[in-house]
Amino acid sequence: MDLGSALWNGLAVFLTLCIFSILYKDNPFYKLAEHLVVGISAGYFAIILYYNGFLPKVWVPVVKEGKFYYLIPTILGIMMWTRFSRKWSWVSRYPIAAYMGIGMGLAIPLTMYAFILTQLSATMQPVGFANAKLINNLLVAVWVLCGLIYFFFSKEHTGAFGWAAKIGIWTLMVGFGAGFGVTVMGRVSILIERFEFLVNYAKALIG
Amino acid sequence: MKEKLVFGNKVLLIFFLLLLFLFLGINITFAQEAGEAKASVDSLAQAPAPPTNVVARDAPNDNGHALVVTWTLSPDDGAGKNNVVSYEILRSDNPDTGFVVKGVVALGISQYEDKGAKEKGDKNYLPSHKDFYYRVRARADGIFSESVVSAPAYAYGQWFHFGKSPIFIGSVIFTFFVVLFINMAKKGKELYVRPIAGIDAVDEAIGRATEMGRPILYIVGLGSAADLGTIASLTILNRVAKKVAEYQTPILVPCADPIVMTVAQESVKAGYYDAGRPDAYKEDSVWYITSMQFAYVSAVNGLMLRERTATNIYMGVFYAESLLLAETGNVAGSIQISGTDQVAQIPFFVAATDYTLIGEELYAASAYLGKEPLLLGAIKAQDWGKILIMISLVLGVLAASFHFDFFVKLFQVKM
Amino acid sequence: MRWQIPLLIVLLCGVVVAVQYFVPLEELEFIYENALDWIIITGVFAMMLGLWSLFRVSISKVQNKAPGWGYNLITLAGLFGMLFLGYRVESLAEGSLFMKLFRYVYIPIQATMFSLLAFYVASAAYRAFRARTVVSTILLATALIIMLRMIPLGFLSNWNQVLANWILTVPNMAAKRAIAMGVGLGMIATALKIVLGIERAYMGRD
Amino acid sequence: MSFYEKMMTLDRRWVYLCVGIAVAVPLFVPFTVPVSVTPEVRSVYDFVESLKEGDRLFIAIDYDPTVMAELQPMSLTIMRQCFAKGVKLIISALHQNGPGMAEQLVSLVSKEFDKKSGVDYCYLGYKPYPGLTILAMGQNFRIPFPQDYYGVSLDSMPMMQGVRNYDQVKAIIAMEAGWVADSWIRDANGRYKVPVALGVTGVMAADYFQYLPSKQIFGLMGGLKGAAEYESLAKQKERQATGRMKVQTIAHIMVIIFIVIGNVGFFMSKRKK
Repeated sequence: MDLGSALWNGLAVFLTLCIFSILYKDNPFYKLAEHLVVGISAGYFAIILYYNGFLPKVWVPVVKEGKFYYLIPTILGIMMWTRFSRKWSWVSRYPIAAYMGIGMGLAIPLTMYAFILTQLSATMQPVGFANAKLINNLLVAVWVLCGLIYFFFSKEHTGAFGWAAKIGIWTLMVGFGAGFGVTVMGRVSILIERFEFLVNYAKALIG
Repeated sequence: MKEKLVFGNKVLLIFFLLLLFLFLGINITFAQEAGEAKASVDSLAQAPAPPTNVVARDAPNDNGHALVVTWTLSPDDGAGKNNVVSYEILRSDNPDTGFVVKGVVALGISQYEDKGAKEKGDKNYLPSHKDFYYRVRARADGIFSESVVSAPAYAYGQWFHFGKSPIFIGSVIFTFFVVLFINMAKKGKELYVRPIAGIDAVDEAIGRATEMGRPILYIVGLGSAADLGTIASLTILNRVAKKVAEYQTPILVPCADPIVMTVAQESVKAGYYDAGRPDAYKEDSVWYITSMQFAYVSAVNGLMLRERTATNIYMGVFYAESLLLAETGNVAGSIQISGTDQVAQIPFFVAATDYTLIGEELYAASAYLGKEPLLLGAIKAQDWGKILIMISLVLGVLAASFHFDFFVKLFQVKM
Repeated sequence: MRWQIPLLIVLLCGVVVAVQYFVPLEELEFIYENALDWIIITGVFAMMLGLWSLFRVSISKVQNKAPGWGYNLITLAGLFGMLFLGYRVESLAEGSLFMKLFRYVYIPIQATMFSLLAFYVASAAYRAFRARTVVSTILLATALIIMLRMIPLGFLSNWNQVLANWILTVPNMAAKRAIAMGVGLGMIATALKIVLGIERAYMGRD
Repeated sequence: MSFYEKMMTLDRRWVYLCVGIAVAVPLFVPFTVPVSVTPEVRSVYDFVESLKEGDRLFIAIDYDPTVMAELQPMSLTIMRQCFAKGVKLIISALHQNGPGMAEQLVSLVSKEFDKKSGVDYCYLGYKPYPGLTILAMGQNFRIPFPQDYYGVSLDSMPMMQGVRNYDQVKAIIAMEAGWVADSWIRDANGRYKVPVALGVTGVMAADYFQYLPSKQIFGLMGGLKGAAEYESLAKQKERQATGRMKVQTIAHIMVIIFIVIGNVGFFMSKRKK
């Protein structure tokens, strides 16, 4: 390891330890790392946005390629800056309205497709009692129904309906427990890698 | 009279052809299952019979730069000499010459979508409204057998994507529900809504913060302002801000996206305005930290520990940071209320926060908190949506079990 | 002017973009392609507001000598340092000071923050997984069964493996689907409320 | 505060410390943790063990470096086991980012055992359209791969004489990171009736168990754990997966112990009241 990379990696090791120190309690080292990374990352993000957003989507189309219809979103974007003035800040509603409208317009059909129809047709499987697969399909269908019943807001959860809702929340809890249990392994792997990074640096320094 | 008979014959012919295809189809799958589809060593070197009936037509539901080619399988595909390995599809704008391979499919497949590019410069450009001819050749080892040339066909764009009709119908029905129930709510029809613990806790938590004289932390998550989870969160923020203004408790809203920050400022300001205290609103209570996930989380965690926030509310779109935030809030001793539509993160919020709004509850929460009849109407619409889904599900499962596949197909989107 | 036009813009943009989804015609594809660009462009200009906000909050702490104001100086130094270093296009190349700061400051902190989750998963499980009610017992039991897959239990492991796989592919699947469909309805209802101008708190008040 | 109440309200920092120790110590101190072997992994091992010298086995290395930690130990162990027994290998790599990585693995292991390309093994490499390639190999390996990865004609290889297609291999063991696994099951096993066993990532494992009872696959190794199980059976010197699995096992035990402590405290203090 040459001196340059020893120093840079040393900085990385130091910051790693700073962050780990929060496990004991808040302290100046954590504060240092935290405030440094906020500044660095905000600056980094702004610069990346400049090169990947402003240049290809505003500068090049409007100035270089003369696609003047790109002036519309550009003007809308500039209207965001009216927020710097108290008097004119209502003008920023225009770009926000366009942003929201586009976002919602994109979302409605895609949500209907990905969140509802895909799940619905995936659950429409043959059911029965003849073999394990059919029984499992039946269980999935019943539990999906109970889960949906749990989410009913405008009907009291009492009687048979209440029981279905109860089975629904139990099913959801099984899902959450499974989700939690499955995740532990991945998180531990990341911690192993972090420890290995520290150990390797120490080894490299000693030689 | 005579014409009618001809027509009748045609129908009969199509019927028989269909039966034949069906029979062939069954036969092929049957042969596969029985394990007879192995190529004998000798047959590989021989030329297979060529595919027949090559038909090209415009690809449906597209922008007009693709054609669909269909053919009848070679008799030596899965039967006969059983030595076909794949089919190659060739295209030319001249029926006599210039055929180029455009695609390859495996044995047993009798359809190919020749998808071209729409840009003129692209080497794969396929112009609309121009005639093309196709050939299909069966391949066995190194030997090809080519079909005759297809009739010409051209590609053109469509006005409606019929493959997406389930999405269209679903969206229209649900929009109708929303408009209908909101109109009913406008007319003052009383609506019952069941209690949700996490929502009832919000009031209590704000009261607690006021008693302790410590601020409330509201996190809108890492989503953008075009994410619906974020929008739901921002409307909840508006209701929370109104209550906070009434109690005169400070609220802190650090954001990870500039546009979300802008909208959050407006939401909070509107909340203060609704509470009749527009002057109490401080612009710096909603601010931007950084858009980078873990830098943002490190700053928010520091904030929780130093400001000792009494109540932390996490609503919106969260990723791996969910547990980082919730555990740190726990260390700081805050009451925590969470809600997210991210299935993978709900378990961590359930485990580490005091109350969690699960999935759809997040979307219902803004209406609950405001108790505005218009928004409650939307909740009723959501419930009717669920009823419709459940009915379809029950019918669909029955249909699938009794092999009424057409019903199941009604819900399948063909992109 | 202040209300009607923005509400009209939301309605118009929402309906046009949603309808375009169903029309494959090439002549209308520009709507979709431009819609995405519009969102990006708005974000680009809004970034200035974000930076201004971060700057103002930090500088006011420094000016007021609020507790720990020295740390805010570090934030400001990091921010302006990166903006200054990133100004030239060469700075995006590997090996520049700009990229080095990203690589040796942001990346290790990101990875370490992420790895803290290993600790937090354990403490959250310890604190939360108590068999208090039926619901919390189910949560606890499922998490245990899934975690036990990683532990050698002799012949019990085989049984546990079968059970864990069943949990993952049957009830877990059902739960995910039910949540997804509920969320989907909530999302569409929310989107419609915005497009139809019923929910407008996000635009503030006059 | 009673002992049981203390059990319920341990300072979280003790939990952190224990997790830290559980993950850090195994990095320094050598010790072993037993692995309980599941039948679906044992059946893969038993099958490979039953092969005789000169038998041919097909190994598919269909993953890229991003999932190496989970799948590479499986490939490595099985290849060593085969070479030690004199089993001849035909190896493909149907992931577009994988062939270079697979080549390194193949040349590493073949050097260890002094095995020759074309005589003891044949590395085919990559062809686009995995599904199509798998089907075509069922007819003849030479259709998608007239030459191997190094450009040597299959016909010129001693070990490929008389080897046409899957009929001449004893089985396919496929290490998979995605949907190509379905293709091996549906096309290679379904159509050509060659026995297939899978090694998959931990995330995929639960989804592929359904193919075991129907005998569409005769064995399944899932993620790091499956790899560690196989290593414990094969008893080779290098055990990459076992090392990492050891840490995972201890960390999981730690989490479970804390859950148990919390619940014991909870129940006992409730009983006292």
